[in-house]
Amino acid sequence: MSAIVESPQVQVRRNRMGMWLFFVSEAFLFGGLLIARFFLWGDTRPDLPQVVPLGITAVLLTSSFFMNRAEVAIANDDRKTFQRGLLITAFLGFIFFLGVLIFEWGWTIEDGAFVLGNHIHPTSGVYGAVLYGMTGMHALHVLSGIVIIMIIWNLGRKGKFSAEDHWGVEATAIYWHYIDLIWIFFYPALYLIGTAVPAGGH
Amino acid sequence: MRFFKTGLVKGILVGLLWWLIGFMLVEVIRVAMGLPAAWDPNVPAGPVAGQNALQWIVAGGLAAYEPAMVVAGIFFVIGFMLGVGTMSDWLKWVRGIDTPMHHGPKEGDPGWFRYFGADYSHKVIGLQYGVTAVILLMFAGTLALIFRVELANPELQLSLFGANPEVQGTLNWFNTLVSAHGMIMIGSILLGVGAMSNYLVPLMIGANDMAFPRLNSFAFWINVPGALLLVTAIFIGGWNTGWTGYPPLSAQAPIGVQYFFIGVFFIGMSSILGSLNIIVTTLTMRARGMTMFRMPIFVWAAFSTALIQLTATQLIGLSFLMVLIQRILGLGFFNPGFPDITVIASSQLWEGGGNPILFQHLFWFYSHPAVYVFILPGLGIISELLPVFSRKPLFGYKWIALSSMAIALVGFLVWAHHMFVSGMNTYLRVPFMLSTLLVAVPTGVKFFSWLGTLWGGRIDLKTPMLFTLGAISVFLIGGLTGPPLGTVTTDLQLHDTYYVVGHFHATMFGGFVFPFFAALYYWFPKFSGRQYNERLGVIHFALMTPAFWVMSLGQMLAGTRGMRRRVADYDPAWGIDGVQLAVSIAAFIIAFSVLLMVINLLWSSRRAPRAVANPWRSRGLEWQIPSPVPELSYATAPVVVGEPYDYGLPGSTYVQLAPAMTGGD
Amino acid sequence: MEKRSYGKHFIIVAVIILITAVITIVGLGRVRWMAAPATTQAHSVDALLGIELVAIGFLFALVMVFMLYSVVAFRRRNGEETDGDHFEGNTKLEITWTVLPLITVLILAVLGARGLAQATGAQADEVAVRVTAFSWGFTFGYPELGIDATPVLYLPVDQPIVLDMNSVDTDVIHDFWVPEFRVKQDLVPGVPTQLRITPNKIGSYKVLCDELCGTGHTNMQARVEVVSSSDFDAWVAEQQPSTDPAEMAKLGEELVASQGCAACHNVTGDPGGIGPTWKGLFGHEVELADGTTATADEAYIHESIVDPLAQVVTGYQPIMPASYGDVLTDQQIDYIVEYIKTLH
Amino acid sequence: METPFLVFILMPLVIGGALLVGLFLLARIMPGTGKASKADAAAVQPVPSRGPEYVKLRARRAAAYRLGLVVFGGLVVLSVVEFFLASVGSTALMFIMIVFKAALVMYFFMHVASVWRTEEAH
Repeated sequence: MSAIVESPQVQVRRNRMGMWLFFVSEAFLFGGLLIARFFLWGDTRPDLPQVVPLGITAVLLTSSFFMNRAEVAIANDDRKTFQRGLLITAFLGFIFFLGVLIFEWGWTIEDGAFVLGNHIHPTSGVYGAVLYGMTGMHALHVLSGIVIIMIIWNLGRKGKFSAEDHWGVEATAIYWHYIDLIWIFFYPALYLIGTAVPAGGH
Repeated sequence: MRFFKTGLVKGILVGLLWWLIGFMLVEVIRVAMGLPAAWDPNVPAGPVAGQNALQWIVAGGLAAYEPAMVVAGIFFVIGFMLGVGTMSDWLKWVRGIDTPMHHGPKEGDPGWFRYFGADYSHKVIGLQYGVTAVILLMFAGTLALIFRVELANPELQLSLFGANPEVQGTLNWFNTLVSAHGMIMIGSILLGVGAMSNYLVPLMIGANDMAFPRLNSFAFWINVPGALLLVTAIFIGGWNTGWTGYPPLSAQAPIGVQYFFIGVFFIGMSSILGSLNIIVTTLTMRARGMTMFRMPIFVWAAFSTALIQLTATQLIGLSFLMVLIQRILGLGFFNPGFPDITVIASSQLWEGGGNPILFQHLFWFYSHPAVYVFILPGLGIISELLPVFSRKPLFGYKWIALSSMAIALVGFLVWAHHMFVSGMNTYLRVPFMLSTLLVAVPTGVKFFSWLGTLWGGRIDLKTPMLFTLGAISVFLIGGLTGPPLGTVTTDLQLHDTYYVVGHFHATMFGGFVFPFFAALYYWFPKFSGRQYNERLGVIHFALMTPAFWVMSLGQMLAGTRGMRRRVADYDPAWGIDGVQLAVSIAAFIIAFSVLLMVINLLWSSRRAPRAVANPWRSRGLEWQIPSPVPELSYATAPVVVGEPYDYGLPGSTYVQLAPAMTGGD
Repeated sequence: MEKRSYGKHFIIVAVIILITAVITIVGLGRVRWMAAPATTQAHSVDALLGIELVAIGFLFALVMVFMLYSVVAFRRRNGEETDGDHFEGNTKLEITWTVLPLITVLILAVLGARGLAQATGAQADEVAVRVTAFSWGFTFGYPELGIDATPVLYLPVDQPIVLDMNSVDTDVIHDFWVPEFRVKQDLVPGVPTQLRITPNKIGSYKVLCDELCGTGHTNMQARVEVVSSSDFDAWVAEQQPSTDPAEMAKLGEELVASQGCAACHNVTGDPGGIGPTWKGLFGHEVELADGTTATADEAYIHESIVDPLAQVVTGYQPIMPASYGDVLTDQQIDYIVEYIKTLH
Repeated sequence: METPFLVFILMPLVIGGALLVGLFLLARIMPGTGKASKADAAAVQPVPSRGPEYVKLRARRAAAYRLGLVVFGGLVVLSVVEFFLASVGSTALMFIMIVFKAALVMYFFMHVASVWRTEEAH
């Protein structure tokens, strides 16, 4: 019936190690997707518009900056900046998410039905498969990140976390940066590396 | 009935509810989008004339429901995890409620109650893992017995589940049984590995629990819906792809393959989370004075295993996920010709180009190291038990410890030896042959060190020791039959034959099953407080070991003569009828002996005499505390002052259980 | 505790190991492991396996004898409570049994690489044969001889052959293995593969599919006939398109047997099959799943083979593989139609 | 238009939205958790709002925010350079850029060094 009490520092150290081991594990998941990209595309890539991906990349990078700002704020007892930073991060993350779904994947509404724009389709051979597979897997992580940030925001609103005790914030922050890190690898692999292959007949 | 209030039952009920929600969600969205729902009369959803429901399912009738079935399967797992209660602390934390760590059964619940629900004690979780592993082992073994009956004679005999033996239905069932036997056995082995790691590692390093007890509970319970989905897959059409699930075959297989994918995905998730826990525990929670090279050798094995599981497992999840979404969304990762499963028929952009060989690379990048996940803990058990029963130090402790790490690392570089004839780039064959053969070097170090440990000891042939020696002999067969498969030249003949089956079963029995049974007998007094029946244990060994030799060698002989893997029939002209019959009989003997063990342990846990605290006179940390282990394993922090295996050195001690020490870490 | 001397034990163990190793190696050598080889490539496979069996026999004897001897000689006597001798290891020994296996392994790798080169290397004056696999059977083509697709693989003896292999694009992975030929290779959709053989023994063999390919995997095989070169030339001459209806029907019947049509379509008129019966099919009206009817003439049967899902007969599942159009030539489909015509 | 749309758009939106709504509802409905309780508020350490302590705190905050801004600026510059370097067509060059950016994020944003630091230093 007795509880095992560890000092919070010890537990945070273990948590941090566990979190990073989780990142190492996830790296193999995303690494596998990158391998699939280079296996199937080689040194080519589909010829896609460049502006939208650059824009959403900028959004994600900015969100990462605000996440960092929020974490620094709570570590320095600045609750207002902390709460505001989390909200901005979640908002920018959501913009990124929608950007991938709507602009990048090219869904539009025409005559009351959802159709793909004049754009690459999920079923467009390996180009569609890898593009939608990689962005989709990343978007799934973004979505989970947004949910976690909102949870942390809600807890912060209730007065949780302080400069001494904010492991939850730190974990959320490094998870969000990790999502950014994945995109740092995915974005060039999908849009910059390789020779652009123009679309076939449509 | 209190049983119906357990987490397990609640999990299944809530899981089924969520299954229904997931199914309806997809159908409602389909209807809202103006698409025909699954029950629409225009969708060919029901059995046609002359078919019963099972025949309809076997013929792929459920395919119309596929997206709904997939989403429902995933929802089932989520619902199960919510219902079983293992996430309740996290959900409370999300709502801002403090959740102090609580150990021990809830007030007013009987002692057995906690074993059927979420409990955070690693000792409970270890036993949960172990019991689930044995149940799955017996289930998958039964499947093997069914198809061994078919294989005992040439020609097709069995008429399974109403399928007409005249037509292809029987063959589909046969393939499903073979696939299910393979994958459920693998799940069982993973759970068995989890049982040993979870129960033993904290005890052996002098910690009171794992680093993340809640995560530990989560990692166990997610296996249960995973295993349930795997079993369900057999009955919703099955899957005729083998446990490897190679596309394009798995992209065209019956719908059971989807539940197979989902089940494996979640069992893999359990591997990842569990191994993460083991690594952090091993690195940060050792008792004072226990340096890395003073850890019990099993902890080294569990640690190397966890490193493989943590990283490689993602790849099998990914590869199965890719086939899963290829099936329901038409993402053509593995389809070169792009058959007509596309949802958007008008798409003519960038057609085709998929490559089935990519799947094999991703798949084997996990599934080869997975073999070391299965055997390394077993080899650790062998190294752990030999000194105790020989009354001698472990010969070459550091070499054995580092050879585990070496096997783990080299294991990452050998995956393509499963693909020598797969059509991958031919120049890759030679480097992968070399790296494959290199695995023999650290494995050999282990063998010779075991012999050195035995030499000049006082060998006590108790049941655990018998199984340890049996494990060495069986693993020797498995190891020695490896090089003919590792060298490409001979692999051209032996690849995908029954020779591979024989080799694989020898490594699995020698590397996992025998050591696992040894561990069950050895630590039985520790977790039950009672002594098993020695005579039944010896009979179990005497039946199982010769039967296994016959089975494994018979399989190899059949394979070299021309018997292929995963076939229901063979050519009588090869002269392997007698061999096949012998293999089938041996399989039944093995099954009977395992049943004997289960009966022995079940009976002994209730009726057998109480065991003394340290019946094996072991120096291990876990034997210095009472049996069964109290709720708080180490009320006083143990201090390690010596080497773990100094048997025969007068006056040496391994560990001091100091009176009332404070601190830790 | 006094240190014991192990000299006597070591000598006894060494002698037993030698005896056991000889017995094991001789025993393993006497087992008839594989069917008699029938290609020149088989030689390198068999030779390497022979070497490996010797190594296996020796190592098996070494470890087993050492272990069993220890168990017998160093067993705990009744009532004995003492511990064994205290020695923790021996670095020189450990290094020895690390380095020796390493050298063995390197030698094995070199032998393996050489054997691989012999078993798969290109040969002079090769004849190309095209192998196409589908669910669930093989067809073989001889592009240099103008033979399109035949269900039986005829090979002239002592002639180097290169097999250009492929699985139908929309199909699954198959494998080409003749146990007597000793070499195998997967046939992958979209990824062409090659295999080289030089058959050197006249006889009849079987190609087996050795990669799980679904329901029909067990029965997926084809006949291989290795014949003398004069017999081969005679066979080639036979393979000219036939126009006599009786002969066409006979060829059609052979095709039906080799392509596994009979698994779903019976010719007895029994209504319980997976697909419609063929007895009395030709010339009659059939009721289709969409409610219309069609007359089973030549064009209808041709379409039903090439594109089976276009006109499904009511009461049957649309499960016939669509790959027959790729596997069968038009000529061969005509043979089958001619055969169905004879089934009144 | 059916299944991809379903899984790629509607499913994430529906599940994510349901999760968010559910969490907010839970936060509102659950007893004792709707607002910060007095006990919670009392437990929070008082933060200095004036005096020399406050000046020090302000200085520390400002330095930390500035570091974040500088790293962000570096990442922006690297991203722009990367975008334009793509036209060179060298995969190796792109990988160098990726590694630089990843190193910046991991070191400054994710504090990778703190994994092997044994003592907490705030």
